[in-house]
Amino acid sequence: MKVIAQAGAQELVIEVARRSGHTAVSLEGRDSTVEVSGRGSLRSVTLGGRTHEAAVWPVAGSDGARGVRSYDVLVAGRVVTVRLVDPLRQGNGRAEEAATAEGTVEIRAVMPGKVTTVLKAVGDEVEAGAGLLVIEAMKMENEIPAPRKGTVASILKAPGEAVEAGALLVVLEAR
Amino acid sequence: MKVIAQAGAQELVIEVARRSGHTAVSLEGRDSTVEVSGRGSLRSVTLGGRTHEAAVWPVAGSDGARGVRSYDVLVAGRVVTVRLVDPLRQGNGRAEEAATAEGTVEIRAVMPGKVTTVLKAVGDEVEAGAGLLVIEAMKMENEIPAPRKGTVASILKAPGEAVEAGALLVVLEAR
Amino acid sequence: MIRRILIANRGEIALRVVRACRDLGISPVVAHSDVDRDSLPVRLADAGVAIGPAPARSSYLDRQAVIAAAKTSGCDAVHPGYGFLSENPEFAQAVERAGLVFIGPPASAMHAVGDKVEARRLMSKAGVPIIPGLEERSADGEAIAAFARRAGYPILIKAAAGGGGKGMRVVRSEAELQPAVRLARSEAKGAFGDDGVYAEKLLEGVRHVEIQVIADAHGNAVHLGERECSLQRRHQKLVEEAPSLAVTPDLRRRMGELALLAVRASGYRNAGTVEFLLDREGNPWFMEVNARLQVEHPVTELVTGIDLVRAQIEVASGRPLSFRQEDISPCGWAIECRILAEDPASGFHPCPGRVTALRLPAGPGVRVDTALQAGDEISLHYDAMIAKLLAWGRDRDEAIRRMRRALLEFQVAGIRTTIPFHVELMGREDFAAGRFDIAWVDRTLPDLTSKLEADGDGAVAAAIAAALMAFERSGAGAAAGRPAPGLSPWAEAGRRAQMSGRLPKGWA
Amino acid sequence: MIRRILIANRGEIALRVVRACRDLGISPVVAHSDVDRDSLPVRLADAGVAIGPAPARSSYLDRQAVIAAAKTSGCDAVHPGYGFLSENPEFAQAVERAGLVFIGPPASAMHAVGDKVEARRLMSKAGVPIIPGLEERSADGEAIAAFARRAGYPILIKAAAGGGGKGMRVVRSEAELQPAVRLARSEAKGAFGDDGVYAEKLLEGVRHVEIQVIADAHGNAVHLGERECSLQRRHQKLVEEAPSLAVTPDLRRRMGELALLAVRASGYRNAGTVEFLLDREGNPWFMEVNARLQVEHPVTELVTGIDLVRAQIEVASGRPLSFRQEDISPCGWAIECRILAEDPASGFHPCPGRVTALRLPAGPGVRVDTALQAGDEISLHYDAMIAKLLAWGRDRDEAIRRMRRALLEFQVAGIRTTIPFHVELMGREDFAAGRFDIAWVDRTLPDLTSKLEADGDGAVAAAIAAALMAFERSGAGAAAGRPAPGLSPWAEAGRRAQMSGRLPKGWA
Repeated sequence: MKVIAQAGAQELVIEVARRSGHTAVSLEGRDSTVEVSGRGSLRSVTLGGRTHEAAVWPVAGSDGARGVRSYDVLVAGRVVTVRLVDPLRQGNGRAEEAATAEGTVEIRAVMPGKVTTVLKAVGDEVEAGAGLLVIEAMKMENEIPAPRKGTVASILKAPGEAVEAGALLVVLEAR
Repeated sequence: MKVIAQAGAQELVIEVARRSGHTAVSLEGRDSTVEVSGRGSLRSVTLGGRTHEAAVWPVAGSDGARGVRSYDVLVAGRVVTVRLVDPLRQGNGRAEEAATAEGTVEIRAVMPGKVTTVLKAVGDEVEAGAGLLVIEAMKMENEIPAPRKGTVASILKAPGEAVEAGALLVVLEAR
Repeated sequence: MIRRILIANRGEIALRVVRACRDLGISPVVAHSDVDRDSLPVRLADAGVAIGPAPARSSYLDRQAVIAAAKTSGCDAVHPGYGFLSENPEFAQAVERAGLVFIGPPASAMHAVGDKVEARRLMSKAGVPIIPGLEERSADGEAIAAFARRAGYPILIKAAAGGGGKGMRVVRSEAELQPAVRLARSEAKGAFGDDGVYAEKLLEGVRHVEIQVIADAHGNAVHLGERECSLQRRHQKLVEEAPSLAVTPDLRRRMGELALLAVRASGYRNAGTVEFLLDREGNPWFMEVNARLQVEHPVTELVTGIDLVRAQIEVASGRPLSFRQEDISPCGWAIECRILAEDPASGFHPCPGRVTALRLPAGPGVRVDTALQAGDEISLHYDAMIAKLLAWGRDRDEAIRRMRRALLEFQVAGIRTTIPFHVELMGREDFAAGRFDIAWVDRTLPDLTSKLEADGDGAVAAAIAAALMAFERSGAGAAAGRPAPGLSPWAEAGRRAQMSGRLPKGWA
Repeated sequence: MIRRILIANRGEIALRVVRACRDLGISPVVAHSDVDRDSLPVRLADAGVAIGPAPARSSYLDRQAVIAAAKTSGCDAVHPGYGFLSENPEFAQAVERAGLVFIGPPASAMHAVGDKVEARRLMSKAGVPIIPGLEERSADGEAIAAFARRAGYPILIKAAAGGGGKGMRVVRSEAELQPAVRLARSEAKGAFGDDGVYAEKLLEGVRHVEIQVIADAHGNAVHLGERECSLQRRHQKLVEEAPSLAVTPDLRRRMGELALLAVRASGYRNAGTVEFLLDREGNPWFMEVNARLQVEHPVTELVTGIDLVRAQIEVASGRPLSFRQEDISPCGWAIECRILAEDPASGFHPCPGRVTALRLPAGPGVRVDTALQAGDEISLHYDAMIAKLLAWGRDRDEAIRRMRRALLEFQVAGIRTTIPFHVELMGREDFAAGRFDIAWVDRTLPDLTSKLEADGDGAVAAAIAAALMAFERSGAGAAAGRPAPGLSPWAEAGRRAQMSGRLPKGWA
């Protein structure tokens, strides 16, 4: 298996295969010895003689569409999202960031939770920073502000509705 | 699945089955509510409103021969071997304890290890308690004594040989 | 004599109480919602009793269900932990009325200190210095606006009924006032079932320093020194320590005496905490009494050696305290980091989900209070705190070093947590020097959270770990022993090369 | 300045040193045999260096391989842990000759105290009371036989070069003497590479009490109080505690001074332990000096707050001790249980195998020093100790209660361990009252090990757990949702019934 991995500012070609019962890893573009051990989500990766312990898991909602899969990795007390791109498939992952229509702004939930209050109505003109709705998550209420000045074009959630992270909440028509 | 379970002085008929996605357990002969949770080797068993945490694993070398499988279980800081007997198969587990030929005594390894020294030769007459051979395990040397007076009939291991738990070491002809 | 305790809580604090019960030879029973059935505290208790579905309002906050669970399971006492019903005097009263011992302060004392406005009046009368604020709980936003105009902005809006930062808002101008009152009221209602709020002058450049107290039914009351809790994000404590760099032995004695004044004024019994703000001149100002065990109680346990939950149970049993004021002499330094299922790199947004793997830190000076097990689902229904990581050292420097080591050992897969934030914090000079006030974290947050992403070799190792997981989840990874021709230069993995030639040049 | 340390050991002590390195900002590198490649200390170190195959003689005891590993990996110091090469003066010398710092006593001091016969001569001269014994290491069994006739049986045969019970045999009659000498010699050779043995009069009804000492290169030497190590099976320590019920403050001071006499007489530096036998009249008799960190060092850490491994590294770096004698005042009580992969119900026979699941205990006052991870293979090649479980309490009673709680939380699947033995021991009145000497465990063993089997509801729960595992491993268990007609009365599991009707009668 060969993938292009993007992690922070790094972009690397990684190949993984089974060889005589062991998993072998090669790192193109780096003249480095790679050794791996561990199983499942807890891995040990030795690079240039230095061992790094890593906890790795698939990012929720990363479904492999367009040949891209994302993983979150906790390593040495820091965390990074790794995007693995299948070089054999077109549609590079960067294309995933679909552009929204000119002049409209989509406000999405950054966390899962439950809508407790909708503060605006369709057609309302709002200033940047004005509260649009309130989402409760883990016992805290969070007011979701308008990222810029505009007119509320549509509201997709009602009070009491549960929302997933990334769910579309409100569409603003920017002015 | 229905089994006869022998644990210490207890002998019980236990039935286990899947029912609407859950594992259901019934205990015959006991008017008791059984609830189970946990996975793999770490289990929680609630009996008559009291929860017991149990660590369970198959006893090495228990191969299911004669319809008997043994498991060791650590529960509330104590340990017990559970013998599960398949009631549909003959050869009750107790038959496993094969009798040795009249007058001969088999000396078996109670632990795995390595034979370091053989102290007797075939034909030697030995007193009860006399050392027959020495097995090293976990850095300690253990002298294996004759359980009774007799003549060494055969020695099945040589110095340097590794032995498994239960391996036959020496046969004595009792006098 | 208490023989069986119903623990009306969940997570690490339920487990903490289970352990205290075990130490005392008392049978622990844990009340749990449906989703917590297989949780560690339930498994390690003698029994679990289901009290309702996941939402707290239908289970952990359902007084009737909790009391019925205690009665049905043959308990003679109830420990409420913190949060949920712990500071609810009606619950405490209902427990006692049901013939059970409530392990906490008497309802009357809880009442006296539980309403923040009442408490301020009481403390002021008892001679404890209080922060200027509204003398009565406000029915509407107007009274708050009037107070703000009088005292000057910034002001702080607080829930009258609760603590822990819930329903608390800073207001810096009149324009912000009414939305803030609305939100605070709504949060207070949600958290404490009471939407009463009041206002105080916001003191700036101050520290949050609190005193642990415990009192028995025989007139003995002891304070166990202070906890430094200034490291807060939006009024939520993130890191606590004991002792405080800002507290001299003389100030410790004075604050301890003030805290005991508060205890006596309210007829307090059992464990509680008197919270103060400490201004730049070292003057303590009474904030509130938390009439329960605090989340951060273990830092006090680590420096005093006192088991606070054990002491709570003993006091509730009617026994006198097993220690006196002169037995308490804090030793060494303890720090607690609250590990939350929140992503510090994205504004601390909640990260519910399944924990797929877990490696807890350990070693000298490290204590982890957690109910987390690999496979657990972190639910949106409850608080985001998944673990309290504690480090003790002979001095503050040793405690910080051990905390840093433990944070780096702590591995959690499946959800993002605040571990990277704490790693960053422990490395900060301002933290090492003790240069912070209660606004420091909020002020420094953009900088504190700008370096949480792995880079360099860490990012490369992360990329490899991700590729390995992707490989194993693909068909190719499952099949073992298949030759992989044409791939080079292969490093043989799963087996280290013997030493010679294994280590690359430039290594030393 | 030490910047990178090669840890020439395995298991919990390797991890212990890794953690101390982290706390000091020093880079830890772990030398490991092939089978230990994926062990926790190797994973948590900055690097691992393979030094040979599993048998210790070909890896952990291979001096050249260890020193080469240190040089190749850019280390400037070597920590030997305990066992293996830790008390080998030739190794210490070779390390220093290679330009590396040996974290332990100088070879000369190790030599002076390492040979037990030499040490006795030295101590006797320095005024430390010694047990009657052979004045010189015996070349043959004849000298030992002569001594035994002179001093009277019972006598004790000991390895001249080592400690830890290896190569030690009690001889009660002339008939037993020669086989015992042979076995002791062979064990000594295996464990220390030196088959020299000597003999001492066996004192009976005595306790094993040892004093922890540490000395720097600047003439400072401090003792850190005693450890009570009388609970031994066949001279192998099973449980240790600090302080000892048998030691008064005055005796503590006297024994501390004797230990420091021993330190000065031998030119000792770094951490070490002076072992004494304490007779019924409270007289200490010098036994030997252990020129290394002891397995049981954490009980001293828990009551003094001193990090002994950190202190070892600081002293080896040439720094003066960071504490003085007057800073040491033991606080509370600490107990250690050695958890072994041995079956106490069958004569403590070794139980190697794979650990399939693991739940480590935690909570207030509990520390677990272990490198064990679920999935680890316990190898026959090494010592059977898989974990050290430690409990601290304000007093001995609290420490015992916490230890018992922690033992009951400790779950290991896949191998039998000594956990049931320790549970039984912690419940014994003689243990609670401190009524034991070094022969107590051996004397009481049949009784102590007669009740380790689960019975009653525990056995029923065990049977159900076994049946569940058998079911899941069968075809039937894999298929979900299949109806199971004709089986009754089924209790619905995997889901607790709601509270009403859930709890059987007679429950309260």
